[in-house]
Amino acid sequence: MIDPREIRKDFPILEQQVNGRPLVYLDNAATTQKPRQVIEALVRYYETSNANIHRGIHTLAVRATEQYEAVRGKTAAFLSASHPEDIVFTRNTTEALNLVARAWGDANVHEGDEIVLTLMEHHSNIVPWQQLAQRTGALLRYAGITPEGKLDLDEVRGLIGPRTKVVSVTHMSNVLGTINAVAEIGEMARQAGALMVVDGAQSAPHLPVDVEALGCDFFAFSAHKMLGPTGVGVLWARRGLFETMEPFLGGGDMIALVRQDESTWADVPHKFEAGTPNIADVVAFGAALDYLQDLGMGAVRAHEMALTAYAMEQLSSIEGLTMHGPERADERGGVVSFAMNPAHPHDIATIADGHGVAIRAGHHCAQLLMRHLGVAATSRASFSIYNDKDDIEALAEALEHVNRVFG
Amino acid sequence: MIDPREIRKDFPILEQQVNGRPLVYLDNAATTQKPRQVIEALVRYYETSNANIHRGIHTLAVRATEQYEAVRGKTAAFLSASHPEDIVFTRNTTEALNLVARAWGDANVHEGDEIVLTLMEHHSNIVPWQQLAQRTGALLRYAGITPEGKLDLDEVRGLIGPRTKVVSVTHMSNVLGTINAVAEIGEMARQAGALMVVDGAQSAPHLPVDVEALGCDFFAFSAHKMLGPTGVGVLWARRGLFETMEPFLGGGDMIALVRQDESTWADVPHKFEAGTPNIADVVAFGAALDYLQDLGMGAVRAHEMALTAYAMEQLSSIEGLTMHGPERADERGGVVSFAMNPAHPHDIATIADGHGVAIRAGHHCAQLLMRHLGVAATSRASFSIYNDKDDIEALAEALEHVNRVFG
Amino acid sequence: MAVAEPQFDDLYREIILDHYRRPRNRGELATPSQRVEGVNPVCGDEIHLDLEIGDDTIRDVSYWGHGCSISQSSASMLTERLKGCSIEEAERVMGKVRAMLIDGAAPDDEIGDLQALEGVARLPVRVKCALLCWNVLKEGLQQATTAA
Amino acid sequence: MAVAEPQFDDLYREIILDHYRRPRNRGELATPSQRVEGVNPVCGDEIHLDLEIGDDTIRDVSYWGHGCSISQSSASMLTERLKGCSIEEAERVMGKVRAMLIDGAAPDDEIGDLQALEGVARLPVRVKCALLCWNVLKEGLQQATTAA
Ligand SMILES: Cc1ncc(COP(=O)(O)O)c(C=O)c1O
Ligand SMILES: Cc1ncc(COP(=O)(O)O)c(C=O)c1O
Repeated sequence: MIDPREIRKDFPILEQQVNGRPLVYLDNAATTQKPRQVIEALVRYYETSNANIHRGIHTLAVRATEQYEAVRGKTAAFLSASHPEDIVFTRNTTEALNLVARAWGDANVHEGDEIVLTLMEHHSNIVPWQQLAQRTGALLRYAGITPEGKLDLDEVRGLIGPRTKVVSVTHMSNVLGTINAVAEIGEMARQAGALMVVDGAQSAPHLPVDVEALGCDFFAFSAHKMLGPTGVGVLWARRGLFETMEPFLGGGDMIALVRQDESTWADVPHKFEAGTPNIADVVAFGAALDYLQDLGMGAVRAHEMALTAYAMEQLSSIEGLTMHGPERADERGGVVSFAMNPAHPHDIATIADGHGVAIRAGHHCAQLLMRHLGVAATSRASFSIYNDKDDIEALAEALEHVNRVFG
Repeated sequence: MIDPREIRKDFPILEQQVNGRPLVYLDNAATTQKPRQVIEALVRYYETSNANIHRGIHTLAVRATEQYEAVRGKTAAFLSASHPEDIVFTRNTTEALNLVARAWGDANVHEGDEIVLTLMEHHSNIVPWQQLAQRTGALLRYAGITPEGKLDLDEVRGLIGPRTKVVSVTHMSNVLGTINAVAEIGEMARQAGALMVVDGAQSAPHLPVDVEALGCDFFAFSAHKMLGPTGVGVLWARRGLFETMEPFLGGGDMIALVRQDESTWADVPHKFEAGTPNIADVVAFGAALDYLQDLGMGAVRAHEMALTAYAMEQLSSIEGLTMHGPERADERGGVVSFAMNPAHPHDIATIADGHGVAIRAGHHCAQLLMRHLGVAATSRASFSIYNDKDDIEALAEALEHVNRVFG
Repeated sequence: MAVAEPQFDDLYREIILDHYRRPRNRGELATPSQRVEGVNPVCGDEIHLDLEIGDDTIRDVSYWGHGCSISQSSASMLTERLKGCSIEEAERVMGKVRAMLIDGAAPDDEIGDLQALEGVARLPVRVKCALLCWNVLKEGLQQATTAA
Repeated sequence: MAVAEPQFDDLYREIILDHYRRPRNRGELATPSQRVEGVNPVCGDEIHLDLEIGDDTIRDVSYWGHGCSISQSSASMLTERLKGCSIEEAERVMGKVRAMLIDGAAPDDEIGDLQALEGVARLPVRVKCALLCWNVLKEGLQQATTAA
């Protein structure tokens, strides 16, 4: 059982006041806060071990390399993946998805091929595919959403066919909270001979994830959304897949032999990590993974699901408030998007901020979904392990205030 | 005047012992150590300001955005560049050069066009151009090096012609220390109608740089080589150039409007910063820039040049040691590569490490240069502001030990 | 709750909410001399202005668009204040509103209801909302003067 | 200097340096049954082994390549120790050397001069150097047994 009161002691940033009220941070889907264990890991790295990795013989270089590579192993373990070499570190989910679209896509997707996405994708899982389509002449097909905010699986099934080369779907919507049946969709993709890419930016931080059980081909996520530092993303690929791919970025550390006209590549995963990596932050990400593993992702999920249920209950009693997304908390992650007409989401966020409550307002990098919902923007509260019922009540109180202003 | 003894107090990592001796860190061309001001900036960011940027209304999001964008301004000022919007943050120099080769190169370089490089380039300034050449059918031309280890400017002039589309040259060699006449080469490029790209990974940390005076089109460097954190690179482009380019990575934050089949882009520089940036490290990089600016890059250069002269003097008295690169310390940066046959560079580095002296041995990501020099690897000592004569003497003592072992 | 209502109440003054709820001069003009628009890409707010300018005077002005209460009320107040004004006066008002929003300058009576936006200056992230229609107006006035 | 010579002197034992300076069995064989090679991509060290294997015996073995004293002396000692050995013995020696280098197992007399490499085990970053020729040998022996 997670005790947010205990956990909060590890998060120095939460001790502050905002606009004269204790900070209530409910913008976790954008980025989470970092426990002191992660901050200390950064400090420790820079104060004891910092050096460039992989090519050094001196003590610091060896130490830094070991620490960096150890996190590859931890990341694999976190995903229940068997091979650390199948983990490539990127800057963020966005870069991971671009890597797939370029390094796998450019070689495997051709004119007339189809790429299946959904209307609830984050721009980071749309634009790289649009760019690929533009480069290759492939076509994008979008699966729609049911009135309850779930992915329309029948439509997905209908869209996947012999011309489908890749299906790329978010594991959990960053707006609706919807958890998608990616294993099932992956099975459809496999039967059509297509690859399955899972955008795990919102799932890895909040659900137990077993990439091998999911049966996907690529899985991408960001450290900064799961207690880790900014600047680290992860791309996992199914065993053997990275080996078949040409590199993406070229430069130091990803080569075996460089000649004037051509080069040969280092082994996977180094082939995909050109230049000096974000060493310190990868090392500190290890501390974030430890923190989550110590809590247990099952416990994290249980805590956030309970909080989501409580939030939905509290918010449903606020006059004029309508929520987007699935009705049952067990079918969604800890994200609640809502509208309170005539108050505009930006006004709601500003008033909430006046209460010290940090929520997000806008299109959440999901303009296709906004258009589908028929809104320009939504307000969104999203939860993490340090949030508790008091936070939800502070939000509800702020929203009552919105009603007093706009009512 | 720089007083390394004072400066060292700011670098906690240097207080340690390695193999029973005080650490002497002479691997600064690979990455520098970080002053506590930078480490504290990281801690402060995570303990007071952390949030996702650009899209948030709440107090932390505004604070984080302001801090991040302020560093864009500082970076422009550091380069004597007039427009902060001409600064794009990447992961490292490598990614910055790949961005140029993809986003500018793919649109502007065609079959039969020529790309002029030099034999002293780092792999990060070779492989992206090889990949571009492979995609487009362009040709690579390499300028050679004089016996003294300088760039052969006549050869450069001879190579640049009407078919040249881009000239990409390192400002300072990471192996020879050679400082190249990039302004002069840029002028040759301009007259041929070609673009001039400067790999500033080794110059920005060690010399005063004025990109407008250099007259180049792109300038790339890495924060981690100049007291900043890992995970931050910089690409500066001449006014107006970024605007003409299609984006590289696609995703959140770099769009204006996303529709199903195509999207429009955010303004420069955001168009080139897809996804959540490495916010914390960019903020902390600001502290590194402040640190260097407070010392003054002229003073940094003077200190390192004096140290290089001293190192060259000390090393020249070691039996059997030969140095690569220009003879005069004012024609080179603080990098000294050398050989001590029959001791192999890896043996030298291991023995030096036994003395607590961290130097690098290997091809330094410059295999073309190694082949030109006729060696498989070199040993390299490289300096920063916290190094002093004692460090050089510790190195010399370690090298005497190498001679006792291998002599 | 014993704690006072948070400080942002001076942001959402009644007059702003009134213009938001009951927009003035909303819609298109039949024969605009200038039709200009602006979008805030970060938040998606949109403002369109129709201007009918002649004899150095804004004979008529209307707006439409969507967005938050600040961006929409600012536009509504703009139209109300500037309808019938000389271009010279419009530019003076625009200067004063911008100075209030950007530099935090104290507003004066010449800008009328727009003084209600004073509280926005304290919130950098919302200043853009209030400014949006004024940037659009600026473009419209420029078009009008170069066309003349 | 009052301080003792650093600890790495036990790494660079005289016997290693001797093999490095005066390599044994360096060069190509006239009629190798197996020719195998290995490169350490990180440091560029290169080892080629020529093996003449017959009747389950390494009748002859030579090496060439370039790299650091550890990688080259390891190869030189390998050839000296294994020339004329049965494959069974070679595999036993290989197992003991690998155990010493990888797991830090205590070496025994059966591996001969190769015991001098014991100090390398303490330096993970140099273990690969010492192992390089043994990885190459492993491949050569595998080829020989599958060919047979
Ligand atoms: C001259 C030069 N160019 C490029 C690089 C690549 O820098 P990074 O690894 O930070 O991308 C380096 C550093 O290794 C360098 O010395
Ligand atoms: C579902 C989803 N995909 C992708 C992303 C992009 O993540 P990042 O900005 O870390 O690249 C996000 C987060 O913004 C997200 O919620």
